[in-house]
Amino acid sequence: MQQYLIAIALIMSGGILALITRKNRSVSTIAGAGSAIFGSLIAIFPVIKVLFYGNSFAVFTLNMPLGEATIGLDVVSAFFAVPVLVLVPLAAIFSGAVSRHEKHSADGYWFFFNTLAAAMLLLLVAANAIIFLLAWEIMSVAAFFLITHRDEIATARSAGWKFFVASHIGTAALMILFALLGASSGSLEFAQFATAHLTEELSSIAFFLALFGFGVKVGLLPLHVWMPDSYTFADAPVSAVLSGAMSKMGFYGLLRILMLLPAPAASWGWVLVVGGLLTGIYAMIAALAQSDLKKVIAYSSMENAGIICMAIGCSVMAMCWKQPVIAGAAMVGALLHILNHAICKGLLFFGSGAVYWGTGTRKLEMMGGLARRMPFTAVCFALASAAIAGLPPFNGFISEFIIFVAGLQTATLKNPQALLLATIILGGLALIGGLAVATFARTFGLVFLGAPRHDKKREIYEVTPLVRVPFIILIVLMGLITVASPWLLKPLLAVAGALMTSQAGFSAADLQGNLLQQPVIMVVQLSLALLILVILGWQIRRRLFSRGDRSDRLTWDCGYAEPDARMQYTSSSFSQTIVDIFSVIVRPYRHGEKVSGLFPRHASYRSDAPDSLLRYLFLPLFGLIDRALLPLRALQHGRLHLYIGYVAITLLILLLWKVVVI
Amino acid sequence: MNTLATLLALTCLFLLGSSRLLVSIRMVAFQGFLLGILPFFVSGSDHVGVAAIILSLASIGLKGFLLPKLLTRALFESGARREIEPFIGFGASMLSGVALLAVSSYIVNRLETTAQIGSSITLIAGFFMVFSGLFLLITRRKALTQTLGFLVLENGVFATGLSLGSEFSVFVELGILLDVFVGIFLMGIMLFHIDREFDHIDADRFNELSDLAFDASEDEEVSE
Amino acid sequence: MTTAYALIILPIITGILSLFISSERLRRNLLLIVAFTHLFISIVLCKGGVGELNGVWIGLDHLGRLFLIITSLLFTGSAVYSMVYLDKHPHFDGPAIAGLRMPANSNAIYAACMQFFLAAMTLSILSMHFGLQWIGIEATTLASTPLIYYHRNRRSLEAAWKYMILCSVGIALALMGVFFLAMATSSHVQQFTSAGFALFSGYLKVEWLKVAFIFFLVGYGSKMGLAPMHTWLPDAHSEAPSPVSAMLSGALLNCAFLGILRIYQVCAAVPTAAAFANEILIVFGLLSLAISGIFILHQPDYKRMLAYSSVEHMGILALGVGIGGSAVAAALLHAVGHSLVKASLFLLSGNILAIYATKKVEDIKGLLRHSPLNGVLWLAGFLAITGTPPFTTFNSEFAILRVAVQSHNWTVAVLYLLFLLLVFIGMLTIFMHMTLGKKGEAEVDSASGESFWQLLTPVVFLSVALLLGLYLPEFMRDTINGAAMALGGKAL
Amino acid sequence: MISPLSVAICLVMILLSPLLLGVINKTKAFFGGRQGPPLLQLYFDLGKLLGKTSVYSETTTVVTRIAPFAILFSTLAAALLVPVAFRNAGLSFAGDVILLAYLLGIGRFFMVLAALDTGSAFEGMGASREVLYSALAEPAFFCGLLVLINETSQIGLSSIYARLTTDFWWQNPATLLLLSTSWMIILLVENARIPIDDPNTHLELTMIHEVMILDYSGKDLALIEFAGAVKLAIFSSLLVGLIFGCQAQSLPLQLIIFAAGMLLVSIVIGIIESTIARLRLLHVPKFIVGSGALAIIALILKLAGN
Repeated sequence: MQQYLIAIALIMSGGILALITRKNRSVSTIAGAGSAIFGSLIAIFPVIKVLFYGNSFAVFTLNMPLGEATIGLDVVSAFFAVPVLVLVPLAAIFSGAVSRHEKHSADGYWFFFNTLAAAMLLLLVAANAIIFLLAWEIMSVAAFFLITHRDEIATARSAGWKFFVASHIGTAALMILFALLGASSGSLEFAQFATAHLTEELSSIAFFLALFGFGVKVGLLPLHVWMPDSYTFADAPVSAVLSGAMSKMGFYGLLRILMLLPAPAASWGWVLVVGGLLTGIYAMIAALAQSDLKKVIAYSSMENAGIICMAIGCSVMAMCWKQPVIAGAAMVGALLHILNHAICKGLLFFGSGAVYWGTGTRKLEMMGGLARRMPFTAVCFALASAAIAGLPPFNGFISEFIIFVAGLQTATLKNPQALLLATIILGGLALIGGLAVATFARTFGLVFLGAPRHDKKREIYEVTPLVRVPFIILIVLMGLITVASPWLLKPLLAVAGALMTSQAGFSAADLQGNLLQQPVIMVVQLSLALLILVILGWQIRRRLFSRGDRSDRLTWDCGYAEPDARMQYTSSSFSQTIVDIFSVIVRPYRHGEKVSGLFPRHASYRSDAPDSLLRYLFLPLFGLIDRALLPLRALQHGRLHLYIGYVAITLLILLLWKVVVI
Repeated sequence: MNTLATLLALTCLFLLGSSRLLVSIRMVAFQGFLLGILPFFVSGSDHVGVAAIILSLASIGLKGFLLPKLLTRALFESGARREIEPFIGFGASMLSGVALLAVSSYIVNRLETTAQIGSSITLIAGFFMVFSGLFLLITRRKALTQTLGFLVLENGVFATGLSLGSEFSVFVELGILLDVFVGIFLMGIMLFHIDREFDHIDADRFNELSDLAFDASEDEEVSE
Repeated sequence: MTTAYALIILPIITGILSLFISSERLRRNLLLIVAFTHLFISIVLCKGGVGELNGVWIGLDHLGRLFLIITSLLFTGSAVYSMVYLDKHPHFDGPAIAGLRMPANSNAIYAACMQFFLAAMTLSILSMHFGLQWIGIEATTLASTPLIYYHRNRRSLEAAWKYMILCSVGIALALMGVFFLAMATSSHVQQFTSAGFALFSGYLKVEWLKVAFIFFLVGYGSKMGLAPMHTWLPDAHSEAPSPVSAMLSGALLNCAFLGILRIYQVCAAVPTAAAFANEILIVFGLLSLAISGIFILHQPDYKRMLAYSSVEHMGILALGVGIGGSAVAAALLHAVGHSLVKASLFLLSGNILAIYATKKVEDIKGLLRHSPLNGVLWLAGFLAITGTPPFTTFNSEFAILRVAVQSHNWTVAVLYLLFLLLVFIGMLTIFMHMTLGKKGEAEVDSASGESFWQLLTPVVFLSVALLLGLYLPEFMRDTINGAAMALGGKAL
Repeated sequence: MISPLSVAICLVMILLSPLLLGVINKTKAFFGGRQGPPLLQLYFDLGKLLGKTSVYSETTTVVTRIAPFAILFSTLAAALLVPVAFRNAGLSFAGDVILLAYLLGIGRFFMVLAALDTGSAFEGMGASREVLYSALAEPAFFCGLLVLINETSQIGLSSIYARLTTDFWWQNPATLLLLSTSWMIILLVENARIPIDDPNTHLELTMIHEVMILDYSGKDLALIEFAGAVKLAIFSSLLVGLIFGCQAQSLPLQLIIFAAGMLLVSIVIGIIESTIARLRLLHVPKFIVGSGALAIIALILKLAGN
């Protein structure tokens, strides 16, 4: 625990140092990145200790203005600390390495980066509402400044605006939530919350407040509108941290509150599952319609949030039905998926950063054929895509597999609701998974494969060796998680147990059903065998049976003599067929004139899909409020005697209302 | 005693009705004078002390002579027209004045049920002065008339205080008096400035400062 | 006791002196000296135990301590700021008015009135007697009007006039309140002080007390800037010199608030009256929050925006007191936080005005690039004023919310948060527009806003607000709790 | 767990899978009144292709080289998970069906990537259609599966099939009908048969599966073709296991019935292909969703049953 706090202090002080020395780029970079890396390394140890060798409730007490406040590190906190401690140092390395080649000033960048990291670490150990809110808000503020770091771009500013407003709305809900819990338990300590005897509806109110407040960070369906832009306009490493770590803090909060509330109601589970389903589908359709690389990845993190939400919901339902095994399995799936998502998102955002750095654009239409120019990035991106799309043999599949198994297990219950739940989960996951495959096949294919679309004059850079380090580390982690997943189940089950024992009164023993162990082992073995076979086959083919093969021919284009890069399928056209079907959800702007006449002069097609909910729900809503409030400004008309009139009238009304009873 | 109160009430009615600034100023001066001598008549002469005498003299001196003189000067210095331009015509003003009088007497009757009051007539007069002061402030255009209105309001408050028989020590009374005096004095000075800056003393044309002017360009932030 | 009187007399004397001092430097240093002596004396006074100083006229209870320290601190802050401020502005010769000639140039008047202002505020804080307090508060109006008219132009004149008339009317009504309060007394009450009343709360005539409270609220409320009596506030704050705006919004409003608190203290002692007062306070609090939210949205002038935010925070104070319980203590804490933050924001706005020479939000872009220090402080101030942790304002706002939820008036809690949100959105839009982004086309004079004296106060105040958010010193906690107890509230 | 015997049977099935296509073509020829290609035609084709060298487009990358192996091996692995001849699959464990689906998913992923790798407009077109249809088909498949899971309260494919007895089907034939239809449609979709796609046409614009492999030649093409045959066999055996739920204990009998079932399925496919016209691409999604609807109806029946 001390180590953990020391780490936080180190990171924070490094940030401040970086701020002081901001004039000298290299020094401030070393201060910021270095402290972030070392701090994370220090913090890893207590976290590992707690995760693998059971709870160590080292509780510290601070004297805050609103009374004593405690902080402590338990299994759940430790688990959620992992993505932070993985992504923060790697992102630090990445942006440290990249920033050396940049002209843009780094004013405050490292300060806010380290503040973000420190705030997240503090948030995780907060065992008191005030400290929690404090860390939560600091986290949001730091994120805001990181998003608007490129503030000379108007869209980046508006992205920051959206983020800050959204997160503030969420925080408002959280404040009510904690006020409610504090009121009913008479203390702001989490430990006391558990003892608060909430009535049915009060606990439901509390849960939905939590869902709303944390849903904003997580990016659940109506509350996600800030997400795409923010992740797009933040620097790539920042986006990685935001999406992989910060938005997971939302899940942390949700689970933490779930832990503290009395036994959950079925309605909660339904809301979570259905909400997750809608989020996932919406996100994937939207992602398919995007023409901006980072937007695609942003939407994909929304999709994964949906999947995780579904899993948690499934677990909640199982708790209601007293099915510890299923509940445990679903929760383990959710937790593992959180971990995997963090890693894959790290890779993908780093990859997008590398691409942006190399090509100077984020537009899918301007890319293509990059695999030849930046093979390293291509390989990393391919692996990450396969993993995030949940394809075996990668880690993403393991977690989705576990969730699926939980869903299948639910279907075996002789209970109509259970069958319905299973249908939603399996059908939903399958659909989302299928769309995810589509999305990432499209993304990878159009960015790295085919013929280059960018202008030939531009030089394309592959990333420098130092920048490769985070990629490699993440890929190693991917492999580790895949191979070690059977052994990871135990600590994960421990975390799940910690989350659920307080609830439905499950003992940790109930969760240790060997529902998962054997299948996971099988899956891992089979998929690894497959991997090896494929590589083997390919190599053999290449070494022994490739005589006479030739690769100097043009692509077959119906005998058309002069194929050209401009003839290949574009991202818009690739997704058009799919998007058209779901045009209810996404309404892309379509620009361009139709091809007409026998000898058409010029024709073009471009589609661009802004977030529908933003366009059709929030902007109109805000506009409405705006217009409603505008006329009231006439109150301040500047005429003194009427002002005096206000005073007199107020006096009169008060007298009539309160004193004179005519 | 009651005659005094009635006189006060009448002055207010007159103020509401009068169309000439100069006359109004005189009237306010007269009011101040009346107010100055009022204490001696309130509930007998049991507290005619040196202090009280000083107090009333001061109040007469200030409200009856000094302030009116100042205001008159202000009036002459500023080339402003001598008429009052009301938002509500004089006739209407007087009618509403009568209504206010009725209201105040009604209120006083209600109050008498709850507490014993020094002299109800004076209290009625006091309330009426307060109301008519507010009325003047609200319905008159010129900055000068607003000053007058404020003065009337203050007088009303005084009368009320007296008639409620709630007297503090002389120092407090003096302090209050001083405040009022300085207040009116400052207003007077500002009247000159207003005259110089705006070459009119129409308070209702003072609306440079307002939130009416506004452009919605900022909500582009949202729509981006 | 004498020290207490000295606290009031000293500024008056020095003020009169500085009217006749001709040397700018001397006058300015005198101002500074007075400020620090005043601060010193008040700290000394507050160190003394409670009850040492409770006369019929002058006294110093927990409430008094709190507000005295704030006021003195703020005065010192703006005095420090004034050092350069007066430099930057031309001195007008006192114009001849009606034969009597202004004795000195406008800077002399400025210095003098600042000190009279201080004296008046000190009086209104120290006075236990309601009448005396009334005198003090009226005096603050008189002393501050010339300060608002410092710039000697139409707009400032208009602002001053409106301020003068509106506040005088309001305060006249408050005087009515004082008289009615006298009616509420019974033969038992010896002292015309809130403590004296509270002592014999059983014998008070509740009807009269209620009437008195209404008149106090409307009267002092118009000075405190509770909607809908707040209308003078944006004009005065936007036209006055920045240090004066800081004083007005950080200290003066508190004094008016104190005026209401005194009568509330009496009401709190009488159960029925207490419920009645709470209801009214909650209504006015919410109303002020709503109004300020409406006007902060799209506010084209950043000083007006700050003024409306003051209205908002006065609303929060009223709300907190109205909700009762530990929210009262929270409200008092909030008063402290608001004074510090708002003062620094107004001073910073002065710097920005000096840099850009405009009050239009439209014309200000890229402050962070033009003047990083001011930009950072400006943003920090924004975070603080919108109640973002770790600033102290967050604690108080959350504590108020908590009590609101605890006492199950959900509507209040929800409306409270909604209006805060509205304000936040409005302010965020404005602050982002001003600080972020590329440099605008307009050529600016960054240097004129970055001198040591101009930045000292905001830096100190904001960091104090930050520290208070993380740690509340014992003596302060005691003072606040004591004051809250006196107002029938609970400890924080 | 692993059962060697089933693995052996599975291997046999894999080796024989090209026959199915032969049967289909024979049937079509029969309906067309033609003599048609020999049953073993695909074996000849594969042999010929394996002898040839490959030609790659110059835009292609290593993806194109790996894809055939990824496609083939993932399909073979999938085949291992399918219950054959009414016995446990070669490999069976709880939730193996998920792995089955996703293994096929890998194949698809690489196919699509390979298609995009060539940078050809046509192949891109095919790829986009492929991903869409499979994304729609998978949920339908799982919905059908849920009925069986809920019926047998098992989550392993083999253990589910082990409990699918004929008398169960006698009890509720409606479910059987719905499910088999639904899975038949999925089979057609996944194997790019008429009415979704026409394996014989060579008009690139209308193709899905064929167009994606336009640029493959020689050995690579052979691998992909073979993988296609195996995939067909996988789905057919799923269908057979579903319909002919028999509990004959003797291995020979099981084998015979299984073989007959497979034969029947391919004949049915042949009949469908020769009687139904190819759908317009716009209508295909409805068609697939329809199959999902059938499965859902079966589910609702099940719910009513509980």
